[in-house]
Amino acid sequence: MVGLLALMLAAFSLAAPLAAEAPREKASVATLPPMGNHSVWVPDRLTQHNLLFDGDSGEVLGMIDSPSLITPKTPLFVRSRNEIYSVDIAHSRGTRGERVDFVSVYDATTLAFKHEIVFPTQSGSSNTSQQYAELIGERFIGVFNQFPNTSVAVIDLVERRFVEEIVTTGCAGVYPIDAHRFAALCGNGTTVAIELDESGSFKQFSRSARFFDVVEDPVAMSAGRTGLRWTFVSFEGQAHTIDYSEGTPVVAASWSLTDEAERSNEWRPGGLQYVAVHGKSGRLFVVMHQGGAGSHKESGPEVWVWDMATQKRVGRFGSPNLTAAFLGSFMGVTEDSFVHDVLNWVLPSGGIHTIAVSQDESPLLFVRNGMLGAIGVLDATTGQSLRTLSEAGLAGPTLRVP
Amino acid sequence: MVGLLALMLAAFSLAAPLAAEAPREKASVATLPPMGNHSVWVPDRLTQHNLLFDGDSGEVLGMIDSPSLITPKTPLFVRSRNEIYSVDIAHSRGTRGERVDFVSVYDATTLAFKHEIVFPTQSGSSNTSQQYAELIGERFIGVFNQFPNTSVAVIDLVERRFVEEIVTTGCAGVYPIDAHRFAALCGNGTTVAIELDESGSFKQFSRSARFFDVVEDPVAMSAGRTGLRWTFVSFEGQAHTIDYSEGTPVVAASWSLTDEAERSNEWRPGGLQYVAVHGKSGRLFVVMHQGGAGSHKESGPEVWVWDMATQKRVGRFGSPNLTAAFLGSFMGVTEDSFVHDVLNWVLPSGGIHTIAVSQDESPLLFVRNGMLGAIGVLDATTGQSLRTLSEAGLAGPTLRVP
Amino acid sequence: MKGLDEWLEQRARKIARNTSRRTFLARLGGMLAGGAALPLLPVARASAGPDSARVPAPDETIEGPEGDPKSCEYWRHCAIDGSACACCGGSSTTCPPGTEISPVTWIGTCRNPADGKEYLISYNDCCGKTFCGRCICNRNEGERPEYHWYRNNDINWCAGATSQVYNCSIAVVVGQATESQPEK
Amino acid sequence: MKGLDEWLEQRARKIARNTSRRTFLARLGGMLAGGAALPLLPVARASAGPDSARVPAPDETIEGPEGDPKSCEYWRHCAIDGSACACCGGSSTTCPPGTEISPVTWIGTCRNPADGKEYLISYNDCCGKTFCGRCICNRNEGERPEYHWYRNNDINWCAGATSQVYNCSIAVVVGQATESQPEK
Repeated sequence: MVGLLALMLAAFSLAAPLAAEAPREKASVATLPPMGNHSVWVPDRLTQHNLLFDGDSGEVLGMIDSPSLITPKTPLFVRSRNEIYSVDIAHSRGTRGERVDFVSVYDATTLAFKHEIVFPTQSGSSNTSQQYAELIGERFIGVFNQFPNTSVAVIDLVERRFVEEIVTTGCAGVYPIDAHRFAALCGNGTTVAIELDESGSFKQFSRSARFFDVVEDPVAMSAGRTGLRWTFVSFEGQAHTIDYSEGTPVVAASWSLTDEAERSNEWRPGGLQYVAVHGKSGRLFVVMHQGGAGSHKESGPEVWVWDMATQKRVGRFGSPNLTAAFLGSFMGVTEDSFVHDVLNWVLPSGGIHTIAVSQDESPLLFVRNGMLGAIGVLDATTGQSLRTLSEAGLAGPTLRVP
Repeated sequence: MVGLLALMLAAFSLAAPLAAEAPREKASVATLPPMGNHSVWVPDRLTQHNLLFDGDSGEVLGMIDSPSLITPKTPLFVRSRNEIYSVDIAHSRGTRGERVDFVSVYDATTLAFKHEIVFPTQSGSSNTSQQYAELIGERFIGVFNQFPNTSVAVIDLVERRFVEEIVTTGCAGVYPIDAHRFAALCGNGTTVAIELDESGSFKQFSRSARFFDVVEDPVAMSAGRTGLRWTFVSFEGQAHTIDYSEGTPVVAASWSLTDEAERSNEWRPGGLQYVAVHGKSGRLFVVMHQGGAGSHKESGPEVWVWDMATQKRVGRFGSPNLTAAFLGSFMGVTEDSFVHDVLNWVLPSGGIHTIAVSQDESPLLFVRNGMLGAIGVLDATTGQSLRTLSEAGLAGPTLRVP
Repeated sequence: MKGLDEWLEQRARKIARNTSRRTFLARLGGMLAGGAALPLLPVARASAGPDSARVPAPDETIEGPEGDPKSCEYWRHCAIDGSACACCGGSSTTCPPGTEISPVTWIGTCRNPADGKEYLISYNDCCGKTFCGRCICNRNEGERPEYHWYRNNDINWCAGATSQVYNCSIAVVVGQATESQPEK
Repeated sequence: MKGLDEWLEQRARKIARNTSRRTFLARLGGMLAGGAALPLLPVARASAGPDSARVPAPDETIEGPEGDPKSCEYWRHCAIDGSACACCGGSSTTCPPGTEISPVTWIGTCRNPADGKEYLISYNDCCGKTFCGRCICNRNEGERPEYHWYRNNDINWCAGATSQVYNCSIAVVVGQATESQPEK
């Protein structure tokens, strides 16, 4: 430390007097209100964070950084401890150097970082990273790893430690069942339920009968849950509800989402996170489009709704024009303006890749296009478009209702 | 490592046999051709890297990661050692944890990382980070720090070490002069020339007379160089050429870029990196727009050109429509198509924030809008628009000709 | 970082109490190599009176975007560069949850359309979370290059915080100004 | 990483030489918990003949975007997801300077319009530099979810490289296929 002047505190000295003048106002840091039923996490791939929006007001409440390799994993919220967990990846030199995998723990009121839990496996990363990091009960997080094994790392949030790696060769995903069980989908057309002991270590697993064909008609990773049941949807539009309440997972129901006329018009499920379930009403939401084999990641112009009890379709929701909403917000166009109407008319709608539904009595359905930073908010009962969550980042394939 | 199966090499075993089938083709890694005169570094703020484009072919040749806090600093190239240097910042946990400042050294043919030089000061970061990290001769890099001092850290690239921090209170920037000298601009309207000894340590400095008024008409950080002279341009359009060849910097020339008529039409310089100089021809390029006080960061529809010897304007170049180029490339529209013509006509041009000129006999002028990932390539002699460098990231305020 | 923030403010108040402003500034000027003077700090000419703490708070009853802290046209935003924190979980004077207020800032002098007065605005960056990216504003009234640093909005002012990662900017009224460029 | 890459290839060749394919696959199947069989590897049915190394190289004299490695419609890109390396300083078989070829890959089966034949394509990710971001393509012919991993293009295949940072993807012909979904 030499040179023209060794004046360590120059910047302090110069800046400080300003604050001493007429401090009519005091800068402070906001806190988060209690997590509401209509909140939604919106990950952005470019800024590597998740914005927390209030679906009712359309406002941003706060954000959680989620450094990752491709898509930030959406944060996990445990109300009983009032904590938010983010499964993160960092390199010591930005994109170079030593890799570290860790769970960051945040206070859910202040959003301040509390502590981290480093773990020795390498968490998977993909375009959607769907079902890659999930809560198992309130105590554990299961993290899906892809290399060198496909496996699940169990993290104990109470003891703040990595428990162990459970190798799940040929299977993928973490589908929570109860406080000590999760499921995975396997390449031979089955699902396995994996049970942990009290401390989170592997106890046993049980495998279902084969219920889908990976080549002919595989089920998507995107799926919806009601209690101890998960409903999976296949590329060709077959729904399979698996019941995990007994030891061995069994197929509780299996039906086709499309009738013959719809199939001949090539209506089929597709998108990125294109399946959602509202637990209390037992309604299944699926993004639908018209296309052939290989179109399973295309966005859809509609969300179809089924009552899973009767297996009858009860709704067909149109998509708001998210392209117009996205570009309009950058151009400073308000939603109730004439220009907005014109944009809606002129611009082609990008369609929907991703949906998520809130789990309360008056549910909202959040819809997004993976390449547009604008989220549509629909009344999940009627399909009415309520509002847009604008400036929601630039790109991201997923959503999560906390 | 326990669980269903402890099969460490499952992924390897499954993947490898494919490569054993009919290896008609072998994947390999490309190398970079020798650095050409018409190359340009294009930083992207969101992906935190610099793309190296060939201005003649419009192709990307390679890229260098430049992790930073806001805008990636553009890489520095030393032909004699065939090395590229990037002044980087990283945190141990992505955006959290311990900060480290370092110079990453890359081979200029393979673009492979060679080694790094960690230094103890915190390099400045700003929207443009113009003149924040520059070569001093071929041996040293000067890094501008803003906190807790404004200072310059000297890095020795040959000895691969941090030399020392030179405090430069009240001054900013690193304007290289020769092998052992650099200049800075100071808040009292002067410039200082700082001399290093053989090892890179501070030796002495000399200060010019006051040549601008920071409140009435400050000069921009963006400036152009010819040999031992730097030309600075003020907000109101005054050009000041400073000669650093003698001990004390002196004003060699000072003239107004605009005449009375132009001033009454509010023509003035503005943008982000809006000054460039072609050394051999002694031509000064400045982005110009019409606006009032406080408009100095607005983009301009034109680049004006002066012969610095005669102080006469010799050119007025229009801006290509970079908005159309940017959106067109995303829509898959080719440059010679009718749709491209329509876009050019329909979309308002975003104008130019930033320019850079190549230093060869047939110079190219690169022009960019800070919010658009498309770079215009102009013939720097005639102003003719030659081509567009498309898909050049999303946002970035600077450019650098290696 | 709250500790440093408070320490800075206390330190500033102490300096302000014990030193006449002219003396303070002269001393600062003297610290510059070669004795060349720093441009005077705006506080020397900015304050409306000797006891500026009694200056009334600015009138915020303003219709339209000039009265909306989420708008780039908000009257306090005349020299902002970045995301307005009101769109990011904060407000015009509140950083979003989990961020940290930068202890050093740049300033602007903005005219309040409600009372017609000029106010000194401190643009504190909120730090420690990635770029909010909403309500991105860039206005440059009285903005100056980096060598006139406390009027420069390009600088990442999170440089003075624990984490130098920039999230968004708030606009806090710190006093009244008699002119728009009081350091003139 | 070149060492591991070569080691993998040598290892694979050795396995291929010393083990009949059926035996190899049966052994793999047996490693699965509960004895349930993995879906057969595509190599079992994909090869055009016993000595596939003699299969002629695909005809690349194709007009238009189907013959352009910078286009998403390039015939080899039928199951690509990411940036085409030909736009990033590489080519359809060359990673950009300074990146590393991922040793593990996903595969697609694409029809070459010039010779009408189906080819097995290995999509190797190029790793160790940030996302190229140019020529972003997503085509999903025969693409399958993560549990059928070697047909999945969502996965960041840089997981097997020294640096797991994804830059772009190349499309290398590794053999001929008799059907578009040979693992059927």
